[in-house]
Amino acid sequence: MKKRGRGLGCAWYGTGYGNGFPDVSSAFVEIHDDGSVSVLTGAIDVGQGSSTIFAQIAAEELGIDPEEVTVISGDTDVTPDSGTSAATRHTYNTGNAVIKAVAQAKASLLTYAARALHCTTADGIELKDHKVRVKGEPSRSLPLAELVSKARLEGERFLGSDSYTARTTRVNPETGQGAPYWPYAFGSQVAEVEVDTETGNVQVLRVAAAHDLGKAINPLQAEGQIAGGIAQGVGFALLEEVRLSEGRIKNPTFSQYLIPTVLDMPEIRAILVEEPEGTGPYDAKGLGEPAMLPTIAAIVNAIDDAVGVRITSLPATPEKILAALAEQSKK
Amino acid sequence: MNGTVGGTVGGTVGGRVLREDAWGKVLGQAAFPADVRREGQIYAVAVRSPHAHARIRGLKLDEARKAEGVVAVLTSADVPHNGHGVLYRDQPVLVQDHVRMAGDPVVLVGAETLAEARTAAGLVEVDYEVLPGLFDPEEAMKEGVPALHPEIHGSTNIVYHLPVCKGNVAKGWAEAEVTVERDYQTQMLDHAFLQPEAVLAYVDERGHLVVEVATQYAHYDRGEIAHALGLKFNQVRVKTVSVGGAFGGREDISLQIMAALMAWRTLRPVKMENTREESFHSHSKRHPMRMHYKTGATRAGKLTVLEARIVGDAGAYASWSPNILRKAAIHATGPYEIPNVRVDAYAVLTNNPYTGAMRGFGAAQPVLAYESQMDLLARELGLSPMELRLRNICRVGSETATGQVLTGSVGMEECLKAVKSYLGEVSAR
Amino acid sequence: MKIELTVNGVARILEVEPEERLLDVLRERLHLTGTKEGCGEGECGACTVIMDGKTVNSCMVLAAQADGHAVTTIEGLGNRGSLHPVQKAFLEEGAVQCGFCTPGMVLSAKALLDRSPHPGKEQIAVAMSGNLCRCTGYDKILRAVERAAGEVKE
Amino acid sequence: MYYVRPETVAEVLEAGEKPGMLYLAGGTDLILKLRRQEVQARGLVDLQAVAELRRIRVEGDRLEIGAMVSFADLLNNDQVATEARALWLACRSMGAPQIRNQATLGGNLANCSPAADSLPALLVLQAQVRLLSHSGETLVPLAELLERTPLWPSGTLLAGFRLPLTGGASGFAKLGRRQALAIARLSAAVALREENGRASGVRLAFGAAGKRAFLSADLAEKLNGLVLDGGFTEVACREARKVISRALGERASAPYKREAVAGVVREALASVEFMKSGEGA
Repeated sequence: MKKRGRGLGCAWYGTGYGNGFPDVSSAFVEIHDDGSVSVLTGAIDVGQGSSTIFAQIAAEELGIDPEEVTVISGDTDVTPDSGTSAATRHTYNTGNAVIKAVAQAKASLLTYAARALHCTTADGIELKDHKVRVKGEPSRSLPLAELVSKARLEGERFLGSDSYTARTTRVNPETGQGAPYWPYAFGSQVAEVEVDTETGNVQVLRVAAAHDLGKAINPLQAEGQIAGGIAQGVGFALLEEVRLSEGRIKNPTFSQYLIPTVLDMPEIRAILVEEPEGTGPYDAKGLGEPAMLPTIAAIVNAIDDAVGVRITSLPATPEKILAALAEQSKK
Repeated sequence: MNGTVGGTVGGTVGGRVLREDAWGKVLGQAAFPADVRREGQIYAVAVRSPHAHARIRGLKLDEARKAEGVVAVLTSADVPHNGHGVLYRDQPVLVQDHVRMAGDPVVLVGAETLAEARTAAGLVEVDYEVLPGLFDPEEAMKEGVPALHPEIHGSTNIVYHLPVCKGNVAKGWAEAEVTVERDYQTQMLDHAFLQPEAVLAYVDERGHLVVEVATQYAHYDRGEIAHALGLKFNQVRVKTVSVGGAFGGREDISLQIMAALMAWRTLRPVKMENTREESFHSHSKRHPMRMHYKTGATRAGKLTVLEARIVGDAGAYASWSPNILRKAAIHATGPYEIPNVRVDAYAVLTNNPYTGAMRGFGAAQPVLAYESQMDLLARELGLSPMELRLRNICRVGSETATGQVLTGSVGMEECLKAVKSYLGEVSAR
Repeated sequence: MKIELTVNGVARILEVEPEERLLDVLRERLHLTGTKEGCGEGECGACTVIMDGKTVNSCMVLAAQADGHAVTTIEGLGNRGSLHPVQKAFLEEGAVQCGFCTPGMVLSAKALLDRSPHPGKEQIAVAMSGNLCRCTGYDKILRAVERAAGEVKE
Repeated sequence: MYYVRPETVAEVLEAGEKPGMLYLAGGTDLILKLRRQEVQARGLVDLQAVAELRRIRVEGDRLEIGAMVSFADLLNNDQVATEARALWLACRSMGAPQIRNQATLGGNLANCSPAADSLPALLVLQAQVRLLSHSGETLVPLAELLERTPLWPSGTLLAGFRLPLTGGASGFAKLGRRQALAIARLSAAVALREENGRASGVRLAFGAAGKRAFLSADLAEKLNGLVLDGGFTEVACREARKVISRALGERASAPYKREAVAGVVREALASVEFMKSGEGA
């Protein structure tokens, strides 16, 4: 018999290296004659899309398009150290470093622009739509490219280099007390599963996933992180296991270590919850790792909802489910 | 660019901006490390231990050295500083005498072609004295058991222990009207990124060592390569090419130092490419964890106390284990306010494949335990899983088990509300 | 042995070993490195190419078997000036993350749409089921193929 | 190693005579085995160019399927979809599109893995296997062939399969760990007819429950003549448990498979066209 059930899973995740370790990201920025920009950072895009996030942030700060920002990353001869592509830290940490480095380049640009536009202070200047404008008097403006090339001919240079460090403290090794991570990301997912009571097979039919990431700098990429996280959660909960014999891996191939195929995936509804984090770039936190965490629990809880057995050891294999069902029917 | 491709939707920040590197990826132009080549490159292959725990009594390398196409056969004697690691340099580039896990590299063979390198690697004879291994972390953490890294961690295999103590556990139990106690277990996982490790290393026209690789942290790799080879940081350039998935599995050193060493010694460009099987044997894994959980709540559905013991199998090398078990301990309560907490988390060395970073980093495994506990408690209390959570979740101003006050963005309640309609009637139980 | 095959519309005459895989010939001899090796045993689909209109895993095809046949690799599909509708849809839907599976995915989708321009959702999923992805959870990949199917119709 | 690609059966047999030569069908199993050095060969005789081995055609009251017909070809064939439903379903469950495009029905038998997807289906469809050698053609029932080790003397060419078109219905189900690219952990094929509300001509075969796929005569006997109502499926499931239990004995997988087989048999029966909406499902 096939039985359906739904389960809820929640999780939290402290982003960053944490525990008082100096979690530092750095970036170099240069604004070119035509108003396009180079951002150099050690932060590596491992597929999650960090370079796109940095381009968006720099573009937003300078009133240009992301396509006009070239992000150069992960070359130790060229880029400053920005720490590991890990710990759900690049959007928050390196994003903040990019903002700070851009701010430096921007500060000299605004000072120059204030003079050029006869404004009393750089605070009165804004960068929008490829223009340098006086706040409140948008007709008083110059094209960004024109201003930058003119300034450069006069010997001005618009560069920035800065670092950002996330705030944490080391926990007391005797009591575990401290403020080890900041910020925390949160997520909640509901999974609907179908369990075959005769074969023990579980199919995950649907997952709704809500994740608080502070601010979705790129919703397209955020949705991609959630779906990818769910896939790894499905694998974790149901399929994957490195099997050992005397410490040696017995299944070191893709025909034996099974990850989900497209046909093993549920229908996904991704919901982006934006609780602004004031210290983040545009209020953003992070999403990469948290995306997979609630899936594990939602599936296990849904199995229980469907057939009334509690799986406490992962993966929830058909064998374990049948054994649990048999145990249950004895009672 | 092609003007017909629909571009950014919405503003710059907050917009559905298309990633620039996707162009090269859909066109097949993006270069992953296996795709880069250099004139005159040779191939290197590592000979890895099939045994999880062994002493090396001797090496016979003559046949391999004489084999067709072989350029160099390197051993631990060729490594100036034979260690690397993210927290402790406890992992040898090439094992000298003590094999601690199956897959430990022992000999490195370089040859003109990949086939010749593999053939020659097959001719290397390693004389192993197989030792009894420690495969169960509960066993390995007992006193008197042989320590795997005495020079670093002394007489114990426990590389890390963190207690998290909050409030008064006895008081918490006194207040608890309902208790749920269970053992949970998670398995060892592989990152299974689609792109197996590969690297191209060469000495450039400046005499600098260049290593092109897919990594999560080029600057770390540079430091470890420079250290192992006795070079200055500025003499080593780590250049990241396209990374075919990582998920934590490219944080530790895999092939980087070996390829760099071979290139430095032979002055030839050196290519290394793992097969999928070699990949399984050569990068870290997710920590299997055993978690004992005991949770108490009042009839009104307020959590009063949690006691948990978490043991993570670190495998043969520490990698990030201390940080991972710390993260497990700190996240052990889940996103809930619990006034009285005692958690003990341990990372224990064994002769299993070493475990390290993987998406979730120690905050993943406890989710199974704390969320199962919540559903079991809800059932005991006759509350819906949603309701029990809503009564206990962290909100702005909540204090975590480590005493941290959550001052900023805490969107747990919004997330729960957002998925509530998807729970429907089915899970009223 | 000598083989003659057409790769991306170009006739090639090559001297290969009988045990050599099509994958290696494409990557090592023709430097068409868009075809990836992920597992070497036909499980991941990263090495997918189209041979005579049908997708195959080039890690399990001998170059000798491809003698006399027409092979299309990702390099044969489109360029920056004129993307194939599937490539365009992958870009627009955000179906690319690390990108290692992408060439194989794109070719599986192309082969499907060539054969069946109006596939249903299930048909799309089945057609993509021989290509593993570890990053995307497949969601946006499926959307991309649906989108491409819509554009092919136009 | 060398490679030849003959175009006629006669040339194939001649090439196959030389010592150390192996026939190469699709290659999805053989090429991996060669690379892993599980199989040694001095040369390969590629069968792809022999046109007659690639045909599917109806001849009178039988369906002739060449050994080099791919799983994808079978899936795209209407005759197979309707007249040999079990085989069609087995093809659909096998591997993934790339593998179905390349792998052949002949290769599936020649490789003869315990989990070979097509064999239970071919068994219940009463397939006969056409074997060619210099001494001529022989036709051997698959069930009989599967009891031989090796399946045939070296140099023999597996030319194809002959399936009688009986008008009976058939079905198939497979239990795998995932929905695609899954090796069968257990598979079941069934063929039967309805006569006056009762089952007749019942055949049930299993895969991945022992060294080779097999037909269960016991099950056929127990099920023939039973009324095709809800109870039929239950009897089939119950009896299948006993069959699998006996077939697997003390194997580690036995405790699981002897339970799970009920679900597989239930699904196989439910996949039979006339059982779908009826009580039997």
